[in-house]
Amino acid sequence: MMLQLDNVTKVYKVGAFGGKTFAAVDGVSFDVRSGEVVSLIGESGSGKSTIGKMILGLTSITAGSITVDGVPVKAAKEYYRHVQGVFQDPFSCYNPVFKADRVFQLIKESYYPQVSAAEWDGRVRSAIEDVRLDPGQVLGRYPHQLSGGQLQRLLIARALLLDIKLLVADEITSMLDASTRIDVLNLLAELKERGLGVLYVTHDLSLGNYLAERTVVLRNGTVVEMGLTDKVFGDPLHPYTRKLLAAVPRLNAPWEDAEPTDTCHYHAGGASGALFEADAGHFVACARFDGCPR
Amino acid sequence: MTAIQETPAQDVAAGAGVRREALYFAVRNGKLLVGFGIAFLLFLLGFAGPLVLDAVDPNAYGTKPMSPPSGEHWFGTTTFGQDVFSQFVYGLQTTFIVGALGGGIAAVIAMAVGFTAGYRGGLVDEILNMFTNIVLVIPTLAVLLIINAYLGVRSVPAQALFIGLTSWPWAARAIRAQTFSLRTRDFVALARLSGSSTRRIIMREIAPNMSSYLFMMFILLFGGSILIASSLDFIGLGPTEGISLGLMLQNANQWSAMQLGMWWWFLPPGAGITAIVGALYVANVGLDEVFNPKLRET
Amino acid sequence: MRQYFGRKLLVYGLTFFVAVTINWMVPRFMPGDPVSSMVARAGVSNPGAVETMRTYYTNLFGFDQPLWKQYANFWAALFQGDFGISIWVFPTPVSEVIMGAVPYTLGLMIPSVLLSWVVGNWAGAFAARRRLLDNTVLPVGYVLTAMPYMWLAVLLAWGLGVVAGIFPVAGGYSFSLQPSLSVEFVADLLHHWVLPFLSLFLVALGGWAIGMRNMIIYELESDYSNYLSALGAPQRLIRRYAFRNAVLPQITGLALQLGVLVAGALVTEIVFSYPGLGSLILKAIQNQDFFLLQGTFMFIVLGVLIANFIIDIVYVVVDPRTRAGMAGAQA
Amino acid sequence: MSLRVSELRVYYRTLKGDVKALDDVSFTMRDGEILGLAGESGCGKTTLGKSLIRMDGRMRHMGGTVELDGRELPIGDDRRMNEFRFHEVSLIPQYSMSAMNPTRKIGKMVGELLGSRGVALDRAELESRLDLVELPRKVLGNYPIELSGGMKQRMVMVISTLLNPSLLIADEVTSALDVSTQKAVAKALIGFRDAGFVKSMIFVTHDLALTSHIADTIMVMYAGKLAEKAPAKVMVTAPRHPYTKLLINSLPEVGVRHADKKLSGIAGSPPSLLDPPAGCRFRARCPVAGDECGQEPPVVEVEPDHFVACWKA
Amino acid sequence: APQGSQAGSAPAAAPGDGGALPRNETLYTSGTQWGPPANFNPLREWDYATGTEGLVYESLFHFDGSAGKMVPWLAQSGTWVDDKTYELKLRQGVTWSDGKPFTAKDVVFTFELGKMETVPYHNIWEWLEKAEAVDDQTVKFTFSKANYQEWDFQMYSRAIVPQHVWQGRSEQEVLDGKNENPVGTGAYTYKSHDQDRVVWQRRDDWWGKTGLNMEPKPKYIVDIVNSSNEVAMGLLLQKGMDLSNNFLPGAANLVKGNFGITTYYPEPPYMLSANTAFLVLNTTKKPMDDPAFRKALASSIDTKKIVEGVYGNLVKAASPTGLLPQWEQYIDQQVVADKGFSFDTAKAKKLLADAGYKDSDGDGFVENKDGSKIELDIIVPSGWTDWMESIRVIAASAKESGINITPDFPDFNALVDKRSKGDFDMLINNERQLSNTPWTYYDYMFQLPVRKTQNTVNFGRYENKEIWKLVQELDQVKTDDAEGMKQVMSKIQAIHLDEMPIIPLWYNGLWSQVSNASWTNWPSSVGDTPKTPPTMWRNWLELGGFETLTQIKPAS
Ligand SMILES: Nc1ncnc2c1ncn2[C@@H]1O[C@H](COP(=O)(O)OP(=O)(O)OP(=O)(O)O)[C@@H](O)[C@H]1O
Ligand SMILES: Nc1ncnc2c1ncn2[C@@H]1O[C@H](COP(=O)(O)OP(=O)(O)OP(=O)(O)O)[C@@H](O)[C@H]1O
Ligand SMILES: [Mg+2]
Ligand SMILES: [Mg+2]
Repeated sequence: MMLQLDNVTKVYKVGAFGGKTFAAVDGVSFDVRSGEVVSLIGESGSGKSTIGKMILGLTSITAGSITVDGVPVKAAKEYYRHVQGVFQDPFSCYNPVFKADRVFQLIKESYYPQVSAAEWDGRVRSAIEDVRLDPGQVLGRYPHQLSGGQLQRLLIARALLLDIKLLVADEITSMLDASTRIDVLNLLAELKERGLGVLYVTHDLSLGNYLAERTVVLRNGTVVEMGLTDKVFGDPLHPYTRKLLAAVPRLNAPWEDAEPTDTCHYHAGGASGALFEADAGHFVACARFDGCPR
Repeated sequence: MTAIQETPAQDVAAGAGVRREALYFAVRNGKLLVGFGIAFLLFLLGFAGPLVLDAVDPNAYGTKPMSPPSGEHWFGTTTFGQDVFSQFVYGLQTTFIVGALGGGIAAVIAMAVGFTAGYRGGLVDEILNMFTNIVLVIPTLAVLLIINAYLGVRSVPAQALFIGLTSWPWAARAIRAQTFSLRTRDFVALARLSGSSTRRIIMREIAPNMSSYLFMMFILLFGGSILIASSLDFIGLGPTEGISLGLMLQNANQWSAMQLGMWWWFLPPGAGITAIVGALYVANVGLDEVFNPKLRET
Repeated sequence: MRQYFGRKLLVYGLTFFVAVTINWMVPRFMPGDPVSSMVARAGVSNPGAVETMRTYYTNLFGFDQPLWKQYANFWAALFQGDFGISIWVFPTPVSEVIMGAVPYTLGLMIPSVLLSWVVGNWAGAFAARRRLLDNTVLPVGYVLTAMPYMWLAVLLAWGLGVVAGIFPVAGGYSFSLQPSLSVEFVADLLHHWVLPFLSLFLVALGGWAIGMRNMIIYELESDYSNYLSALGAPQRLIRRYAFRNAVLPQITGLALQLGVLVAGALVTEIVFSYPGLGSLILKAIQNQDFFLLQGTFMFIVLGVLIANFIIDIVYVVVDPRTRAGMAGAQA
Repeated sequence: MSLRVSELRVYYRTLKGDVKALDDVSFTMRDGEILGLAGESGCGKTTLGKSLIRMDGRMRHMGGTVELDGRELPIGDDRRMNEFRFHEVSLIPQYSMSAMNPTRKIGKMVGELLGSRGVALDRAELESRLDLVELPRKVLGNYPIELSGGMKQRMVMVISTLLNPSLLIADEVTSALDVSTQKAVAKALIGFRDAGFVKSMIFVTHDLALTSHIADTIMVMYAGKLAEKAPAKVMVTAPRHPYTKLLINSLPEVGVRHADKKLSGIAGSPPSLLDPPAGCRFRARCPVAGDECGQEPPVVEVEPDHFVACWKA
Repeated sequence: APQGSQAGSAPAAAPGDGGALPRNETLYTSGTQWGPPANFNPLREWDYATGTEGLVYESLFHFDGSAGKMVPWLAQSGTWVDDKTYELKLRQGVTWSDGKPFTAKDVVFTFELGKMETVPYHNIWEWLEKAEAVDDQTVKFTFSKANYQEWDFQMYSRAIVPQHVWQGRSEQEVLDGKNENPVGTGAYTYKSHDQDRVVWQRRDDWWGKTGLNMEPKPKYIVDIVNSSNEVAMGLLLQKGMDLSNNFLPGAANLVKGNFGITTYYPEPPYMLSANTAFLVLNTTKKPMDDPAFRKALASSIDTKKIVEGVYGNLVKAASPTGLLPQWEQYIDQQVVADKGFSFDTAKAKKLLADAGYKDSDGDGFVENKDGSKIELDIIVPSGWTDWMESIRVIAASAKESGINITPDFPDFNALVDKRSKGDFDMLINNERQLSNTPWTYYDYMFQLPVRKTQNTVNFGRYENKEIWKLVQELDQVKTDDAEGMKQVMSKIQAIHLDEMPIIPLWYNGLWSQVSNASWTNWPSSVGDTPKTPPTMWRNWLELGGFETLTQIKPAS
């Protein structure tokens, strides 16, 4: 078990002088093992990115703990040697005034200052080839001269230059065209085969389903359902999960017009409380599974 | 009075291709060329002029007081027979120095405050913001008057320092706003994931992205410093040694140039200031147009 | 809403506090001693008399008390509108001296600031995206903003006053008149007011015109303008909307510029010997009248703060975005 | 035939030359038809949408005609086009979130907008349409900022269709929304068509799956040209153009797992529109390309209502 | 309290009659008042609204500078009954502006006010024993020591205040009171004032109409507060002002340029001389403690350049004795010829060399005898432009002689502070005006003892008991004893020129530019015009300024 989230909570202060608080993530616990893709699914604002950022040390954790191989998150060089992230918008990940390969340069400056330029160049090229790009085509170019897919893959190559164990991929495909999107997804799948743990954040259920061993469904900062992907998608227990699934447009099947009728209090946010194991490896936070009188 | 009042956060991120495009528009932008052209000519006159002028001391008394412009005295002479042209040339120099120093100091403070507040956010931001607002609301000329009157430090660098210390707030606010929007860009997060320190991120990731903006800001601070300095000079809080365009105006006024019909005494210094500041402002619009496609006339 | 104003008030309160503190500190920690200069002015040489006067003035100005107490007294006096006694116009209270000057400064500032703002915005909006006008309004605007206040003032005084002789170049009203409500006096007052007003008005005008021009270009390129154009709305409507939205930042701009405008007014008053605060400040400086200088400074700070506060309120009234933002926008 | 676009060419003027964003595009639409317009980013979808209502400063109409309900649209002439806008052609822009004047109450803005087009505001009608998209009536008294993204989207939808235009262009109106909101908006669009508020609609998206639910006909573009146009059902089940095929194959469906079935994307990237290659523009990425592809493939109606621009189709 | 009904009840500006003052009856003047009229308290001699004394309050005598004699005013006559007793006969029929008669009691009351420590003439009680009213018209002063010179000065300087109004005022009120609506014996009363002006109105029941057979011509006098010289010049040129007592740079051009402006002399120096600008040396500091150095310094200064360059000939170079032209008769020309100095760089260098000041390190400047560097500052208040220019000239010309002097411009306050504490090298000062006696000058130059702070006199802290004794001796010479005065003064001049503790530079002018547009017959050196001083300056109304007002004529 390499990434472990234990009752993680993130409270943002909003309003002038932090007059009000707002819990973007509320008591979330799950884990990601080596060689596994866990997808984190939820609608906009459900707190997916916030969890990603906390894991990456880009934002503080209000309560609970996040550990990687038992080591708590720390926004320090050593931590980033093993934990890296790739973000949603490939264009905004590159400083537009510099050439795209500067992202590699930054890694070298921080982690491998002693490596010779030539050797480094070799490493970069092989990493780029690993993500199935042609180094000749992408090196020495400005970000706007490259496509989104290329940029996104360069970012993964950048992470590969380090000795990473965990990759947080936050909606890395939502800005990409369908045709390039699948290449990036396949790449993530390969990483997993190499033994990396991947946390794949998305709001596109079909993509999560395509890739992940396990799925965590998030709503208003709390986990409503989680478990093996097959089970969550095959037998969604929580009404919210069902509603989400029903809304996904499928190519060959019409929209399921039937909205879930048995709506309960799920819309009341985290009120539904604790997770119950409804099935082996399939947890749900729903009153129906808690001997609720209804 | 600036073109960069808080403009809606513009897309400051200019890519290299955009840079090339910017250059393309820069050399075709009339405002930019005329603006910088005039400013540069005056700069040359101010710094190369003294080398070719024979008058060593622009304040030296001459033999022909109060004479109108002539071949001998291009801009005429003062009540004391001082050559107005020499004074003008030396005055330009001082004016540029005040502008550069004052503008520079203000820019440095503005950047320090703006970047820190914008990048750090949170409490640091609240405090710096409060501080900025305070300095912004206090009428700085009045403070300058008070401090200057009491301290009586009357040299060009001291004057520039005062100006620099008080004229930065609007720029800090603008930088803060820009930094705020840049800070959320993913490349900043990525730089952190690459182990860069905060300072480094500000200097190497954020600042380069706003270089055009910073440059424009400096120009405005530069012009502003010149105007403030001329006001101070005029009120009699200028440097006591040497000459500046503001001092020339003050002298002309004190020695009744207007009433005595010595227009050649008070016209050039004011025109010089107007020309420098105006040229810089015009160049600034030019730059704005170059960097901001929206402003270009299509 | 309340929080917004609470925050503003905090800033203003702090500003005021800082200003008052600076103001209190400066004469006490700077070289030169008001008591000495009072005594020196009196030209008393007898050592006994010197001592008596020293003690007397030290008492009068409260310099004999411990610093913290002086500071506390300063605040206490301030709240009673007591700025001390002017040295230059001894023994007139500073507040009285200032009150004599304030109507002139306000009479100059308020019309010139408001009118230049209105006319400047109008001109800028009118010029934006109209090539021909833009090419005239813009350069004229730049020349105007780049002019040192006093120079424009001198030019006007010279051209319209000395050479053309149309307007008087100094003073608030003719020396042959005494203030009254007669038509003659009011006309004379206005006659003297024209040039200082004009120079303040013109310099500020350019800045507003340019600011507005730039703002409105942004607005005309904005999404809502595009949407309206796509729906075939006439330019009239689009411009009206753009103008309204572009004016909002200009209102904030006004707040930002107040300090500068005050400075401009001071310098202009000096050129025209207009009997307002500017001339008063100059005299206070020249005569080392600490108390008067402090008083005028206090007055200006208060004025700017109040004006800023009014602008803040106006801003909230006209921009729904701030209101919604403050209420915590519903999702 | 409500809309007939023939040989439309629209270029962007840039420093480096003309970007041929729409190069010889022809198609037709029937009354009541919803046309889904899909394709990779940059293929010219937005350009087509804009061309039909209002070109921006850099766009140039280089040729071709557009006929709506039998009248030719003067698309290159901003002034003459005005009478058609809103009344005949309307638009839900990509930027719906910021399409309303932030400082005007929505109701007031609508009134002023209609007034400026010489139409009186029919309050009852407006309110009934709000009901249709499930917006509370009080939104008219709100400022745009007080609405959520989805609400704004629907509000703009109502505004744009108030005059019952013949053609509505909806550009990426759902891309920024999450699945459930997306579904609601999409249904509302269909509802509008069904209610006759708009005769026909072009629904621009890059999400083929979504468009297949809304559209009657799907048109796929590639690099400024039409690649394939077919009834929605046909398009997803039996595409003929190799590009469309690859595109559809690259879509993971719910239930498809990497471990079970490895999907693949389309290698390479679309050509630059600055200087597009001669012949078939997909040639370089096409797995079945042959010599004949050096010639530009004509758009052929391979089946009724099924058009394909490919030699191999 | 008796004064209660009078003081403090008047509004600042009298309600205007709305209409404009008639131009042909109004005199517009400026150059006297440097701040808003602050008070009308004649005892605040340094800042009362100018005219408070002279127009409203009057003195016992006036002094006619050109004739060098006292002119009886409120007094009919004054005589020394014996060496230590002075008897004053007052005029009959003089009334205060509130209608009460003026009597000997008022005079006694005024002098006794001086017993308050803070009253400016408190000093006289060191040698005045008592003042008593013998009857309504007679006052008798008894002295412990009779300082005749100084007494005459007091006689025309003191403004007499009405006992019935002032009685009972506390020391603080006397010192600080505004004395609104002043009640005086003078020819004018207060009409109104504003920040930038005071308006005086003629009293048609003034006693002098019959008593002196004089009548000031302007019905109204508008004294315009000086905002700046250029404003004054503007007003003058636009005929909005009749008499400008400002220093107007370029005034020579105005006179020459047919602007309708005249001055006392139609040629240089254009103005009468009013006071002497001295270079005050701090004699407690090295090397200014060395007479040889001081004399060398005196020779190194190019006064001509100041007179011509800075002032454009509006001033005259001063006599080495510093005595004003009006006192020329007292200058011992022989002493001046023997010991005087003039600008002579070569001589200055020689004097330095002879005294042992050598440039040992070759920087072009001489060093102290002990080899330490000489680096001197010369200060004038910042903003006093003509003086600022002048000390630049001084520094430059001293450098020619090898004396390293740097001009510096502290603020007035700081300068006053330094001056009174003796914390300066050298400065320019001109605080003493023309008076009835050169004694006032010498008192200013040499007064002893030197105190911790020197507020008004002997800023250079020059200690010379011998010369101070001579000055006191001069004080006790009777004012009609010109020969006696000359004798003492010749000795004083000899020591002064030998020691040179304070260097006279130039005579500041009695700045006066007049326009003849509305008022004519202004005093001038030419033709059949009055020779009185054309000025409204503080303390100058008693020196003949008032008489000028009675001589001018409205231009018809
Ligand atoms: N810095 C912040 N301060 C205050 N609130 C924040 C901050 N960052 C995020 N939030 C709020 O926290 C909630 C969760 O945000 P987060 O970005 O994690 O959502 P998400 O699930 O990633 O959504 P999306 O799919 O839109 O990316 C949102 O309601 C957001 O408004
Ligand atoms: N203002 C412009 N100037 C120059 N080229 C432009 C401009 N706008 C668009 N283009 C180019 O025109 C082509 C078509 O653009 P368009 O916006 O129509 O694509 P799209 O299919 O809508 O893409 P997306 O899915 O990203 O919205 C692209 O290659 C784009 O680079
Ligand atoms: Mg997110
Ligand atoms: Mg598009």
